[in-house]
Amino acid sequence: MNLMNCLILAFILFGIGVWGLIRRRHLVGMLISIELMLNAANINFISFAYFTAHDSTAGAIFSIFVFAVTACEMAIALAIIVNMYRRHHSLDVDQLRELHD
Amino acid sequence: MNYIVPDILLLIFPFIVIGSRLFCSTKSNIPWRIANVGCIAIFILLNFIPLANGNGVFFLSNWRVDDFGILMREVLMVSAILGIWLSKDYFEHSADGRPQLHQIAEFIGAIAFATFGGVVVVSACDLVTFFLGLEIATIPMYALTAWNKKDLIGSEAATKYILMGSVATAFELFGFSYLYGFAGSLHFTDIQSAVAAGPSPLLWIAVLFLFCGIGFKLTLFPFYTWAPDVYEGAPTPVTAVLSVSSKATAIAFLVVLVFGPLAPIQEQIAPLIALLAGTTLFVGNLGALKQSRLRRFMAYSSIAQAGYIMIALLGPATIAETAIIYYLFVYAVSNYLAFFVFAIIGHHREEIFASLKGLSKQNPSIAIALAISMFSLAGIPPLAGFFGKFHLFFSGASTGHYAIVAFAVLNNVIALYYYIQLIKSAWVDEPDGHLTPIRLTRRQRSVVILLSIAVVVLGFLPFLSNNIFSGFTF
Amino acid sequence: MINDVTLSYLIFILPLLSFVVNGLFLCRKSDKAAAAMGISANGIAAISAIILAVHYFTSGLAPQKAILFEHEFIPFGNFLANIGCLIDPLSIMMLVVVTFISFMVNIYSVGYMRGDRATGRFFALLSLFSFSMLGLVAATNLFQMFIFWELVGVSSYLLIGFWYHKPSAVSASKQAFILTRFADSFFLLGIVLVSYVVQSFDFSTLNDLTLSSFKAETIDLGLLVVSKADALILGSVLIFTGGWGKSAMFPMHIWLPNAMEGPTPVSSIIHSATMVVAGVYLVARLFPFFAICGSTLTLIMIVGAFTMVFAAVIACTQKDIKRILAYSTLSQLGYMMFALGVCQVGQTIVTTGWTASTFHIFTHAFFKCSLFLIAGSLIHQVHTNDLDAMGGLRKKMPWTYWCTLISILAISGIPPFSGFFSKDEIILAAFQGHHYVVFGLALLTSGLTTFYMFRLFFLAFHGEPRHEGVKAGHVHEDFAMTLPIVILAVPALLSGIAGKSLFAAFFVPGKIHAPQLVKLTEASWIPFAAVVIAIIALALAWFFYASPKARIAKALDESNRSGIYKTVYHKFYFDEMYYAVVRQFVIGGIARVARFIEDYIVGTLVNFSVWFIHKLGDLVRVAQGGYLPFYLGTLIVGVLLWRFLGNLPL
Amino acid sequence: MDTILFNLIWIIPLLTVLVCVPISANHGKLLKTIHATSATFVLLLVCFLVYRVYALSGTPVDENAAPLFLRFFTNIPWISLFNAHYIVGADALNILLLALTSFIVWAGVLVSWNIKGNQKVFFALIQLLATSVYGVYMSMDLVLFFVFYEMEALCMYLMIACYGSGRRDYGGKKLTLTLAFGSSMILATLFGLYFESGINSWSIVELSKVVLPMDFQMWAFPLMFMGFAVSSSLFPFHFWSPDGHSAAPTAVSMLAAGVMMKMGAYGCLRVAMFLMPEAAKIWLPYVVALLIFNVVLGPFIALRHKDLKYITAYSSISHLGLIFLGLAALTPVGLRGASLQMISHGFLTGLFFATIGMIYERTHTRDITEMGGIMRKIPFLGVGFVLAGFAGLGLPGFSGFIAESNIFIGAFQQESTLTRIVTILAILSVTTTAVYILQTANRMLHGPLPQKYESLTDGCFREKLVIVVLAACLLFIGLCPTWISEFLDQSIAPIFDNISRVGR
Repeated sequence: MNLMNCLILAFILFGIGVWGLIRRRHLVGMLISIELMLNAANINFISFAYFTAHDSTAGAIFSIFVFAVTACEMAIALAIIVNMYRRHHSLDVDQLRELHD
Repeated sequence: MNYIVPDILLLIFPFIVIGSRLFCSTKSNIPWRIANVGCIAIFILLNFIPLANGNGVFFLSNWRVDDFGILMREVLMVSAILGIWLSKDYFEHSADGRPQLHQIAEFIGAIAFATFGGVVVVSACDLVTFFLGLEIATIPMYALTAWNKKDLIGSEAATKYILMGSVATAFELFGFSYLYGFAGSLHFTDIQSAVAAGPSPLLWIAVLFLFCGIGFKLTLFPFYTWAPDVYEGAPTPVTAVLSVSSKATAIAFLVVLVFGPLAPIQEQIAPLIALLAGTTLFVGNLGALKQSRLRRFMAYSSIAQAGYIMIALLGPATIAETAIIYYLFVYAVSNYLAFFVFAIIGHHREEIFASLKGLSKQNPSIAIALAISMFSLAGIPPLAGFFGKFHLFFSGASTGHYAIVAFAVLNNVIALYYYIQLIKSAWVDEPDGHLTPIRLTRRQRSVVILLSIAVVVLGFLPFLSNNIFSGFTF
Repeated sequence: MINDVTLSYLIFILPLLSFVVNGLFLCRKSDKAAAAMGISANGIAAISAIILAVHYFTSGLAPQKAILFEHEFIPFGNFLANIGCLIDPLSIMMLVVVTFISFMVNIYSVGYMRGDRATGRFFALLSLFSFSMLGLVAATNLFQMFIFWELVGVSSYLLIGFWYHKPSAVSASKQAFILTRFADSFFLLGIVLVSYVVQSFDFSTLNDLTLSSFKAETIDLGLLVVSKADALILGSVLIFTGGWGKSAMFPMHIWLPNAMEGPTPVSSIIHSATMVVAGVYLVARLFPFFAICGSTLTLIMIVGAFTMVFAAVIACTQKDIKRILAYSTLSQLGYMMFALGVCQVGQTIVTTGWTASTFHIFTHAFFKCSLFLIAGSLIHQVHTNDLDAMGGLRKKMPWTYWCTLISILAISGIPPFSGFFSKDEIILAAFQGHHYVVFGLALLTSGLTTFYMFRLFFLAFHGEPRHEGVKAGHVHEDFAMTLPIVILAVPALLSGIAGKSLFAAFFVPGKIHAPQLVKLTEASWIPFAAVVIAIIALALAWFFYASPKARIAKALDESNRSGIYKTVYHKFYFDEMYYAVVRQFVIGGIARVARFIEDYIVGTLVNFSVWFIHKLGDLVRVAQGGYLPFYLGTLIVGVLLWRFLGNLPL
Repeated sequence: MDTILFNLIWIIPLLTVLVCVPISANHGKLLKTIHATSATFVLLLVCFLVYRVYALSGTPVDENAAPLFLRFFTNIPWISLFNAHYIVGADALNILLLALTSFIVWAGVLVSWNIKGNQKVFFALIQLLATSVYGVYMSMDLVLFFVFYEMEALCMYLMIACYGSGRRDYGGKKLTLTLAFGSSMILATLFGLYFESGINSWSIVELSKVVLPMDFQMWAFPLMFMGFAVSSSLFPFHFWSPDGHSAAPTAVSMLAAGVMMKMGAYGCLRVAMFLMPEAAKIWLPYVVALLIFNVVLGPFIALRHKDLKYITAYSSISHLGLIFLGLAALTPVGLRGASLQMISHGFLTGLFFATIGMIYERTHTRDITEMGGIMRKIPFLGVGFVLAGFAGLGLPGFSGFIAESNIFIGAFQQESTLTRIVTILAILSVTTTAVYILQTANRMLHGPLPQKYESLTDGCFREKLVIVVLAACLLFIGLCPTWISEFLDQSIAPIFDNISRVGR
């Protein structure tokens, strides 16, 4: 249980998030993958705070802020997606082809 | 003390506006009037603040107000005021064949919040505040994009925007986390000293992720892909605010970052900045070549402008900050002038090139205003845009990056080409019958005239540039 | 007090004044006023020229050179181009000839141009021409000479094309200008080259050169590097090329016959008496310089001699009266040219040719001018240039008839008429220069000359009238036209006898830095030989065209003739060749290639670059497909891209 | 006092525009009168200043302006952000070019009296264009210079695309974009000049005192020289001018060919060669190779064209090639010849386009094969055209001859082999010029008169005035070249001194 493992874990989590983001066709699924990526960042903060950083409270505080901010962001995102569903009657990203060159 | 007053006012201002809805009917003009009064008051107040000659003033150890911050506030306020003016018509009748907007108070509130977010970014001096500022600036934008609930493309644009934006946020956070891990602290001064002490792979990963993250917000290559769709899908005033305010915020973020914590390694990241700038402006110019819809066209043009702005980051701090501020002022004015013209067109016709036909015959004044704004964006002297670009290149060249400057300057030719395309459709093409001449309201005319004069004189009248920036020490 | 300087100013100012006044004010108002202006101006100029000449020759000043006035025109760094008036026997002689003849022609034009639409313009242009010609002959340096050389060319262009609604006249004027211009471009190159080597334009400097001083340093002529001495020789050839074109020597001769499309007074002053001898004058003026570049003189001799014979042969077959005269002018110019050429004897120089040539310029001016004026009045009466339509004019135009006889005897070199003296001196000079071929050709040509001139004479004046107008007796002599003819007959008759001693005394080319041939072979039999040949030719002409049993009709129709005759009659098809070359090679060849480069190569490159940019733009817009997962994919690409391209030391 | 008047030169046109803003476009007559008056006033003003400069010659100048002997030297801080100053001054060269400009602008206002379309905007644009050209010739500060230099792109496109004929949009775009391309090359090097010089100044006078680092000069000079050469249509970048000219309205063609194309050559001389002489000495002998196209092939292309404006455009291309030949000579005579050619070609091409425009107004065609014999109907315009033609083919008595002889003699003094070859070819190709000019004049003016042109009317007083004035200028320079040569030498000498500075 050392810093490097935590970083690797975080990086894998981030990678999974990106992978899901690109693979998923469902908007909610994509939002969840984004959540994974954000949490990967959180893990980084916590682990840095625990192992190396000289003011270790800062990292924890930051991750708490992140939770808050992500919450609002997701709220808005879900609102928009709901509206989206009202208009298009589907949550499939393949439907989002109205706007293009 | 008076350094903090405008920020506090700006913080409570949106609550007042939204609150005013409780006391008046939906249709009434009162919120809009209040908004005007408030914004202009804050802007004037900002102009009364004496510049602090380089060294910032601190509040609670992590709220710094320095010259760049103050001037950035002014830019943001200008953008907000113009955005509010621009949005007024869209709440009175539908435009561009799309349903009309509602709840102007909340709309203005959102714009104000976004502006405040920009203020937070420029006055932050630790990563938390920094991150919060960026989010406060961004999240209202998502809402604004989706403001038109009944609009199909609006909701699609919002969806794309928020997904991409959240991913960008995730990238930034990841970068922040590594930066924190590298420096062991969130405070800029500590990070700067750590960076000066000697970079490490952690730092470089952080830099990479930070630049990619902000690349979304600043629409750098290849992260600009969301911009055209969102700019087209969003309501026109939102597009204008996006193209000015959120760009200003993003570039402020980079300035604070590059000349703050990362200042010691500016030399090493110069190639990265140069590459980002070059590719972005090239791709932006290429994309704008064959557009037929005005908002999408403006999207590409603003992508290219972002590339030009990046060049300034290559220079030394004072020159670069001056250049960026100056350019943002000029860019805000020219861009808003263009958007006002489009709005006037859009209220009667579709917002496409074809509906500009014969403008010079039917409404010469609008055609002239359009030509002025386009030539200014293309950077043709003596209009303000030229001096802005000149200053950006000046900053880039001052550290000897002639190659990228030359490349950017050559790209100006392509830019001129597509701006001329727009002017052509307004000036050369014959009017077709079913397009009736446009009648301007008094507000529209006065705003257009005001902005046109501003674009013409802002550049070469020396007293402006001398006084506004006298704070900077050369 | 009238001194030489004021006289010389007068000589130049008056024609210029007449040009300006006529051109700007009188030409639209009144033809009479214009004519009066032209005549009076040129008349006073002529008188003052004669006074100047008399004073110059009697005051013992001759034969030194003198510069009456000189003004700075353009300073070219370390050497100047001046405008001045140089007098020596040669230029004085030319001044007199030019002013006098232009005076005559001005008088003549009153009659000839009567009733024309633009008489005022005509007089204005005549004065412009005489002004430019005077400036040319009085030039003190090459640059001034070139300036007036060009002015002479343009006034000739304007006068040939005077009737600009006649397509033939227009094309003739264009051809004349362009051909001379072509030669002048070489002249200009020669001037630039020589002035670069010598660092001066002045004739005095040029005539005082010795090649030996230039052997040492070399000069880069672009493709080849030569010594400055050779550069000077090349320069002399280039300068002569200018004269070559202006005097219409052989390959560049075709413009002169075509120039006969212009009004006849113009032909008489410009294309016989004065302008065309400018080439000869140029060589004579620069003779010491040409003498040190010996090989050039040989070239001059060959060109002159060939033109002489060539033109004389063609003249024998022509039927257009003015063209006959034009070809005879060519042939006489050939005489003058080769007379200058024959001065080169091996390595030595003999100057008799120079004197003879200048003498011939003098005499030829008078009789050829009067011949043209006569042709003009004939044409004016019978309204055609064609000998077919003439004949039997002797009774109707007695004055003209006798003056014609005088001039024709003069040109045929029958003593005591003027041509005899000058031409004999030329032939003698050829003999003394041991150029026996040229000598023979000259003798032959004098015979040919006599033949075609008397052919013209007999066909025009003798025999039965072949023209209704003549038959009906509408033909009469116009006073204004006959007067100058009669006046000109006098010098045509006397200038030989009068001039001989004068020329012998004063006309020497000046100091020459080349070995002189001292001992000259005497050949007193030559004049007799020449006269005999002339008389035989006269007899032949009489037999063919005037004798009782001459069949004029048969002599005149060129059908059922031999191929050779046809070839000669069609001037050896030279015009056609020229057109072929110009049309096919220049316009069709070079110009088409140039246009091709411009339109296709350059244009294609430009269009390609534009197309390429547009293609790139399409690429960008293809990526913008509106497909969200693709957008998200760009993010990974971007991160990797900047990780590797951004050369971050990771 | 003179200084104030001098600065008025570029301010007056601007003020005229401002004055005309409130006047409605319906008062066409009033507007035109105002513009004509201001143009005439500027013309007189500039002529007076020419006299003043000539009268002042020899007297000492402001020591800041000493290296160039600039009169009316003005130096005011302008934009402190990048240290730009408002520096203007006049020496013989640019005061004469200003005079040329004022003449052409005046003529341009007069010939476009009956222009179709929104006259208010058109005349305003002409005045703006005039401002930019005046500014270019006056300014001694690189930023100011570039601002004015680039300004014309703004006016040019609108004027050609809105008021032109034929493929006006295409021509306008081609012209504007190519010029913008050139000026972008210039802008890129300007920054180099500022920062590499080590004195952080935009002032031409100051920069001329320092020797820029050689490695910088070696890449900056060709970039800047070609950048300027674009607007003077040097070979690879000449393609804009035929299409642009043929599409443009008369006045714009006059201004473009008459003065705007000189701005490039002027920039080459005053900025590129003057500030980077060492590189100039190395590069120019190779640049002349490009002139083979301009000078030798240009006339041949004109020979193949039927459209009057194309013919004139290619003749301009060849004449401007001669300017560059004079510059490349790098000798005082050659430089003077180049300056003379700038002025003389300005007048003659102005006269060319003016007469062509007037004839086009009457015949409604520019195809010379369709015309013929109209000399009889419109003798005045015809004579004007023929005079311009004579000046164009370098006939003595007209300014063209003076300039060309200077150029030829000066260029022949340059020892380099390539220059010699080009000079010889250039001298020989005066024939080609004669051919196409005479062919054009004959086809157009001479020969039988077609029936349809029986009713042509000769020029009105306004048109005659333009022709007379321009022709008078041509003849004046051609007939008394002495004073103008000596006058020009005052400003050629310091430039040449800088070019021939040694040992560094």
